[in-house]
Amino acid sequence: MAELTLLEAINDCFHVELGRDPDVMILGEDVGRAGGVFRATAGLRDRFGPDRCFDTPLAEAGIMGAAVGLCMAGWRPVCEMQYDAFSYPSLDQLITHVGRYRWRTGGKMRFPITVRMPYGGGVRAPELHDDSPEAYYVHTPGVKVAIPSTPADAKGLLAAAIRSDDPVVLFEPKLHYRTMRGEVPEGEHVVELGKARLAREGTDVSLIAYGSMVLLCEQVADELAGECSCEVLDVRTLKPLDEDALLATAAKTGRVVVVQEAPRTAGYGAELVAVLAEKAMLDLRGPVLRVTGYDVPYPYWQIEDAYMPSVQRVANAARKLLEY
Amino acid sequence: MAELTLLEAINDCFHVELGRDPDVMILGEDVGRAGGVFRATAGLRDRFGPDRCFDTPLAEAGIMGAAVGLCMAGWRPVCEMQYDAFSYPSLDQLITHVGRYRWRTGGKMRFPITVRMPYGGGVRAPELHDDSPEAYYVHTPGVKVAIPSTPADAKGLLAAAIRSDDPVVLFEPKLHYRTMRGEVPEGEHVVELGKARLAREGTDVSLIAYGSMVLLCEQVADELAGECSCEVLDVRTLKPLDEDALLATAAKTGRVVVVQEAPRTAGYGAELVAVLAEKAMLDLRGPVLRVTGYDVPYPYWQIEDAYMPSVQRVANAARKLLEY
Amino acid sequence: MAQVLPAERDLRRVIGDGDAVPDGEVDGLTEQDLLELYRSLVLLRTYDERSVVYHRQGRIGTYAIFWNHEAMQAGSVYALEDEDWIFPSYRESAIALLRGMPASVILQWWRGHPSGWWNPADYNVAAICVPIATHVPHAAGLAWGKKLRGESAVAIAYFGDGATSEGAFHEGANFAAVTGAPLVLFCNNNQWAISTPITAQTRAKALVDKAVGYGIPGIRVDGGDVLAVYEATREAVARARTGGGPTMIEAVTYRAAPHATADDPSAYIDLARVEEETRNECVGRYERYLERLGIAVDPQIKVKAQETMRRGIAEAEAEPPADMSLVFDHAHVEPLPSFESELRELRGG
Amino acid sequence: MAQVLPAERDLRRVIGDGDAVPDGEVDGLTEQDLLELYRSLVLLRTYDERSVVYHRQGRIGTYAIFWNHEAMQAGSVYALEDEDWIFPSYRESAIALLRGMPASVILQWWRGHPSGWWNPADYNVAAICVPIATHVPHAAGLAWGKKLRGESAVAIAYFGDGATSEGAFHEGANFAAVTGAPLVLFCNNNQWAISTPITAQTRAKALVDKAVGYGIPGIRVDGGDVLAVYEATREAVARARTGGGPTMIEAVTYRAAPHATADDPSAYIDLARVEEETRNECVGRYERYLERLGIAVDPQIKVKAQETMRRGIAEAEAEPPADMSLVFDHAHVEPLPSFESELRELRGG
Ligand SMILES: Cc1ncc(C[n+]2csc(CCOP(=O)(O)OP(=O)(O)O)c2C)c(N)n1
Ligand SMILES: Cc1ncc(C[n+]2csc(CCOP(=O)(O)OP(=O)(O)O)c2C)c(N)n1
Ligand SMILES: [Mg+2]
Ligand SMILES: [Mg+2]
Repeated sequence: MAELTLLEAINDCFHVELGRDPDVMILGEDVGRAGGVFRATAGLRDRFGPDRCFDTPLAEAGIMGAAVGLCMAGWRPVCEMQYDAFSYPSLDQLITHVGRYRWRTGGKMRFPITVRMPYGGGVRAPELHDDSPEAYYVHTPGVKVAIPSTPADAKGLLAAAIRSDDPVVLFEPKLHYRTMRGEVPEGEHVVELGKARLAREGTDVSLIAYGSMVLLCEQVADELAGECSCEVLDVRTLKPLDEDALLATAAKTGRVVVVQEAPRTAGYGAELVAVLAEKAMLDLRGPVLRVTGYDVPYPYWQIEDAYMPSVQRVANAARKLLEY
Repeated sequence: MAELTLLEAINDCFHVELGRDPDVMILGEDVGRAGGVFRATAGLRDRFGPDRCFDTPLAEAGIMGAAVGLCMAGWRPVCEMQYDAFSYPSLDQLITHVGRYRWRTGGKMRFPITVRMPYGGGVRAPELHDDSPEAYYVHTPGVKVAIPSTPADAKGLLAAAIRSDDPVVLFEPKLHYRTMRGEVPEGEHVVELGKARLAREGTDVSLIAYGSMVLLCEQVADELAGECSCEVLDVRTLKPLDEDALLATAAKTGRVVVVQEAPRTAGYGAELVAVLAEKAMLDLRGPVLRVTGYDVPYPYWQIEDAYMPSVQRVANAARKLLEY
Repeated sequence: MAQVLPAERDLRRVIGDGDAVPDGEVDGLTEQDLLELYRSLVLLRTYDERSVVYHRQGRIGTYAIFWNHEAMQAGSVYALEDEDWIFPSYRESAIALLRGMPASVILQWWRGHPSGWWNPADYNVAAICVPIATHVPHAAGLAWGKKLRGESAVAIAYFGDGATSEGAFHEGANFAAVTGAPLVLFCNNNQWAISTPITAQTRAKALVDKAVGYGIPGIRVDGGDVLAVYEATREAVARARTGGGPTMIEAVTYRAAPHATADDPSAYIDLARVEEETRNECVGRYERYLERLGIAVDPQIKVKAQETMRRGIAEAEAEPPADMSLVFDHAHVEPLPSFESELRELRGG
Repeated sequence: MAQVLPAERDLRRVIGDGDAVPDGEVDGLTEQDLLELYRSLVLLRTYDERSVVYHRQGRIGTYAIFWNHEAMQAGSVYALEDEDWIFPSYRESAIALLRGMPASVILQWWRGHPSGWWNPADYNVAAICVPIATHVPHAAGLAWGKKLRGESAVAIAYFGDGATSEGAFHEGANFAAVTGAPLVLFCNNNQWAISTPITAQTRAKALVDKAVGYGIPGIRVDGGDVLAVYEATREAVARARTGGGPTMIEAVTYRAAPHATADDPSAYIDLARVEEETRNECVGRYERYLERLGIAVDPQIKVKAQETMRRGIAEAEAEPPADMSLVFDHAHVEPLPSFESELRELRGG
C-alpha cells in the first residue's frame, strides 16, 4: 500500500475508475487544463482526453443539469464543484432533477451522477470558501451523501459513488487535502456506502463525527486519555446512515457527543441526535450533546478558529456527560 | 374581528402594511396584474401602483438578488416565490447573500427582506407543487423562518416579517389557504417572531408541529380524547425557536411526538428532537418520536395521502409513548 | 462547421391568408407529408380539447392547455427522426402522442397516477418538465453526450417566452453552444407567462436576438404556421446533425386560452386580441391552406383522434389504483434501509 | 427613451501606439483630468504590486491579482459621480481606493480581519463579491430601486468573461433591462476564467453580442486603453442617468498575471502571449501616451502611492486582533437567543 495524501488518493481513484470504465467522465470548472484548483483531477485530461475530463463554462447549474442529460446518453458523469459555497447555484438542479429523475421515470432510467466538492473551513480563505453544506444535500430525497475522513476512504467512497447507480454527493475535507497522509490500497478500492467506521474503540464516551471533525475527535480522545476512554465513530456515509453502528456505540458507552462543523440549527448532527432519541433512549445515561459551528455566516478567517469546534469544546462536552 | 380565510388574512396584511410604510414593495411572478396565482396580492397593484406590486420576469434568483439591491436603495422588499419547489433557484442568493450581507457590512446595513411562498402537499397538483423545504431555509445562517398555521398568525407573522430588519422567510400552508377560516384582528396586527403558540393544552402527550401539521395534530388530539389528553404546540417560528415553550411542554407531559410533513432525514423535526435530547432528558418518560414525510420525492398525487403524516400515524406514535 | 448565421428578426411564413399573403410551399414535402402533418395537428387539438372537458368532469387534475400551440409542436416534431430526443415542458405534455405513446399514459400523468410516468428511452421523449427552463441543460447534456459517443441523434428542447428569463435557459444554451451539441432550442413565444406579458419579460425586440449572444444561429418563425415551423426545424436539425451545433428557433404565437384550467385570464388579457387570435388559430389556418391547394382531408382523421381519446381516458380510468409501495419504489436503485419498515407501518402492520 | 443601439463589435480605442495607430483624444477631458486618471492608474498598480509582495511576506492571505486591469477600473470609475454605486467582484477589490477608502480597509479584507468589512453606503461601493456574477442582480436591484425613488444615481457592476456563463449574470442583466434600471454592466474580458480560456466559455464572437439579447446597447472597448474605457463608460452612464436604461460594456484585455497568488498558470497559458501582453500593459501605454502629448507627470504620484500602501499595511497591522464576539455580532439585527450563552462558552466561561 502506498502512503498518499487525501488529494492524491482522490486523484489515484480517478485514474483507476476512468481507466476501468469508459463511460465515466469528469466535468467541472478548471478540472481539465489545470487539473482542478486543488489538482484533484491532475493528469486525467492528458491521459483520457479533454472529453473525459472536461473544462466546462463557469455555470454550476449548467454542470449539474448537463450531467442529468449526459446520464440519459449513457455516461456516468462526475461533477466537480470548485468549492462548497459555489455549489449553491446547482442546488435547484439537484433537488428538482438529480434526486427525482429516476423516480420520475418509474425507475426505468438510472442517474449515476457523482458530485464532489472540497468543503469546510480552517484554511484562511476569503469568505464562501469555507462552508459545510452537507445538510442541504442530505435532506434532499433521492440523493446519497458520503464524507470521507481518511485518504483510504476518500478513494474508496469516491469509487463507490462513481460505481453507484444512484446519485451520490461527496464532500472532501479540504483542510486535510494535503496535510493528511495514510495508507491507500492500490488499484481498485471500494468502500461500501452506508457503513460507518469505528475510528477508535473506547468504553466511556462516544464521539460521533464525519469528515474533518473525525480527526478532531481523535485528538479529543488523546486529550482525555487520562480521564476516560473515548470511542470515535466516523459516520462516513450520511445517507444512508449506518444506524446499527450508531446505536451500537451509544449502547456501549451510554454517553454521546455529536460533532459537526456546519451551523448548528437543522444541521446533520440533529439527525444523528434524533435517531438516538428515538431508538437509544434506554441506553443513554445523559443528554446527547452537540458541539457544532454556530448559526452565523462562517467568519472572516482571523477569527475562524473561534467558530470551529475545538478540542476544548468537545472535551468539555464529554466531561459534562461523565459528570452527569 | 373579521372571519377570514388564511389567504384573505395575508391579503389583508399586505393592504395594511403597504398602506402603513411607503418603503414596502412586493415583487414576484404574477403578483401584480393577476394578484398572484393564489390571489394573495389581489388588489395591491391597483391600490398602490405597479411599482409597489411588481410583476417580475420569470427568474427566482433574479427576484431574490434584486431584493438585496432594493434594500440597499432603502426599500423593504417582499418577494413571492410562486411555489415551494420553484424557490430552489433562489437558494444561492439566499445562502450567499441574503443571509450574509448584513454581516458582510459589519452590521452597518440592513436587509429587511421578506420571502414568502405557499408550501406543502395535499392539493392534488402535478409534481413540484408540494414541497416542504423549510429545512433548507432554517439551516441558512442569517435567515429567520416562520410558518403560520392559522389566519390570524398568517397576518401577524407576515406583518412581523415585513417590519423585521432581518431577512425572514415565511411558508404558508397552501392546503389551508382557502379552507381554513378564523378570526383575524383588523388593522395592524403583529405576532412577535420567536414565540410558539400553545394550540391546545393537555397533560399526557405533547404533539409538536408547525404549519399545516398543527391542524392535523389537533385532529389527533380529538381522536385520542377518550384515551389521553394531548397538548399541541405550534412552533410557529422555526428560527429563532421558542425553546422555553418547547421545554415547558416536554416537562409537562414527558412524552413528545414531533410531526413534520417534509422528508424525514435532516428535517427540522430533527432539530426539535435534538434540542429536547440535549435539554429535556430528565423530563422525558420515553423516546422522542418523529412522524414525518418519507425520504422520497413527494409522490404523484393519487398516492400523496400515503406520504403525508396522517391522524393514524401520529396517533399510533402517541399511543406507543403512552404504553412505554 | 456550419457558418454562424445572424439571428433573423423577420417571421418566416409559408401559409398565406388566402388574400394578400400568397401561399408558399416547403421543398420536398409530398401530399402524404401534408396529410401526416394534418393528422398530428388534429390529434393534438383533440387531445387538448378533450382534456379541458375531462378536467371539468373531474376526470383529470389541473391541466396546462395548449390550444393554438399545436402547429409548433406538430411542425417541429415532423422534422425529427425517431432517434432524436424531445425535451418537453408542461406545455408540450402530449407531444409524445406524435411518437406513438398511448393517450392513456399522458392522461394518467395529469391524473397524478404513477402509470403516467414513462421511460424516456422508450420514445426518446424526456419527462415532462414542470419547473421552467430547467430541462434546457438536460437537453444540452443529452445532445452533447450523444455527440461524444459518435451517435447521430439530435435533441430538441421546448420552452416558453417566460423561460428565457431563467438562468437555467441561459446556462443550458451556453453549454450547448460551447460543446457544439446537436440541439434545437425551440422557444414557444406565446407572449404570456401566466399573466406576465412578453413586454414585462424582456426588453429585446425579439427573443431570437438572444441566439447571437450564444454565437449560434437564430430563426424566427410564425408559430401558427405548421409548415414554416417544420421548415425552420428541418434546417436546424440538419445543421445540428452535421456538426453545426445548436440553433435557437423562436416561434411566435399567442396564448388564446387560459394558462391552465385553474387560470382566469380575464383579469389581465385583452379579450379582443384573444378573439382575433382565436379566429386565426393554427389548425383552421392549415385546413384552409389544404383546401386552397385542393387537398381533401379524410373526415376519419378527426373521428380517429376522438376514438384515441375515448380509448385513452377509458384505459386510464380502468387502471387499478396505485399501490402505496410506489411511495418508496424508484427513489433509489439501492433503496434506503428505512423504507421497508416504513412501508410496513404504512400498511398498518 | 434612448434609442437601442446594436452592439458594436469593433474595439473602441483612443490611445495609439506611437506608430501606425494615431492617438485620439476624448472630448472634454482637460490635462487635469488626464493627470487624475494617471494618479488612479498608479494607485491601483501600486496597490496590486505591493499586495503580491505582502502576500509573499505572509502579511495578507490569498490575493486576486489585477495587474493590467487598472485601466478598466480607473477609466470607468472616472466616468461616475460620487452618488453612483459600484459593485465590484474580487478582481476589483481595491476599486474603492478611487473613492477615498483607506488602503488599510482593503488590506484587512485580504487579511481576513473584520475591519476589512465596510459600510457600502459610506463610499457607495458594495461589498466585494466573491461568488461569480451573483452581484449583478444586486446592482440591478439597487439601480432600479434608486430610479423608483426618483434619485439620479447610476450603478456599475464589474464581472469577468467567465461570469457571463452564470445564470445570475443573465437574470440580473434581464432584470435591469426590463426595469430600465440605470446600470452599466461592465465585463472585464481578460480572456481567462482561472484556467478556462474564453473559447471554452462561449461560442459568441464577442461577449457584447449578449447585449442584443437583452435589448440594450453594447459597447466593445480596448480594456487596456484607459481613455477609451472612460469614454465608453461616460456614454453608458449618461444614457442610464437620462432614463435610457442599461448598457453592456465589454472591455477586452488579457490576464497577464496569475489568477491569484495561489495559481500557477504555466500549466495552461501561452507564455509568449503573456510576455507580449505584459510589454503592452495598460499603465505603460498611458504613460507613453502622456509623453507623446508632452504632458509631464509628477514623480510624486508614484511616491505618494507607495506611501499610501506603506501607511495602509502599517495601519492594518496595527489593528488589534478581532474579538471573538464578532463571530456572533452582525449576523442579525435581533440576535438569536443562543448567541449569548454560546459566546460565554467560547470565552471559556
Ligand atoms: C422555476 C419555476 N418558476 C415558476 C413556475 C410557475 N409557472 C408555471 S408556468 C409559468 C409561466 C411560464 O411561461 P412561459 O415560459 O412563457 O411558458 P408558457 O406557459 O407560456 O408556455 C410559471 C411562472 C414554474 N413552473 N417553475
Ligand atoms: C459561483 C462561483 N463559482 C466558482 C467560483 C470560483 N472561481 C473564482 S474566480 C473564477 C474564474 C472567474 O473568471 P472570470 O469571470 O473571467 O473573472 P476573472 O477572474 O478573470 O476576473 C472561478 C471559477 C466562484 N468564485 N464563484
Ligand atoms: Mg409563454
Ligand atoms: Mg476572466
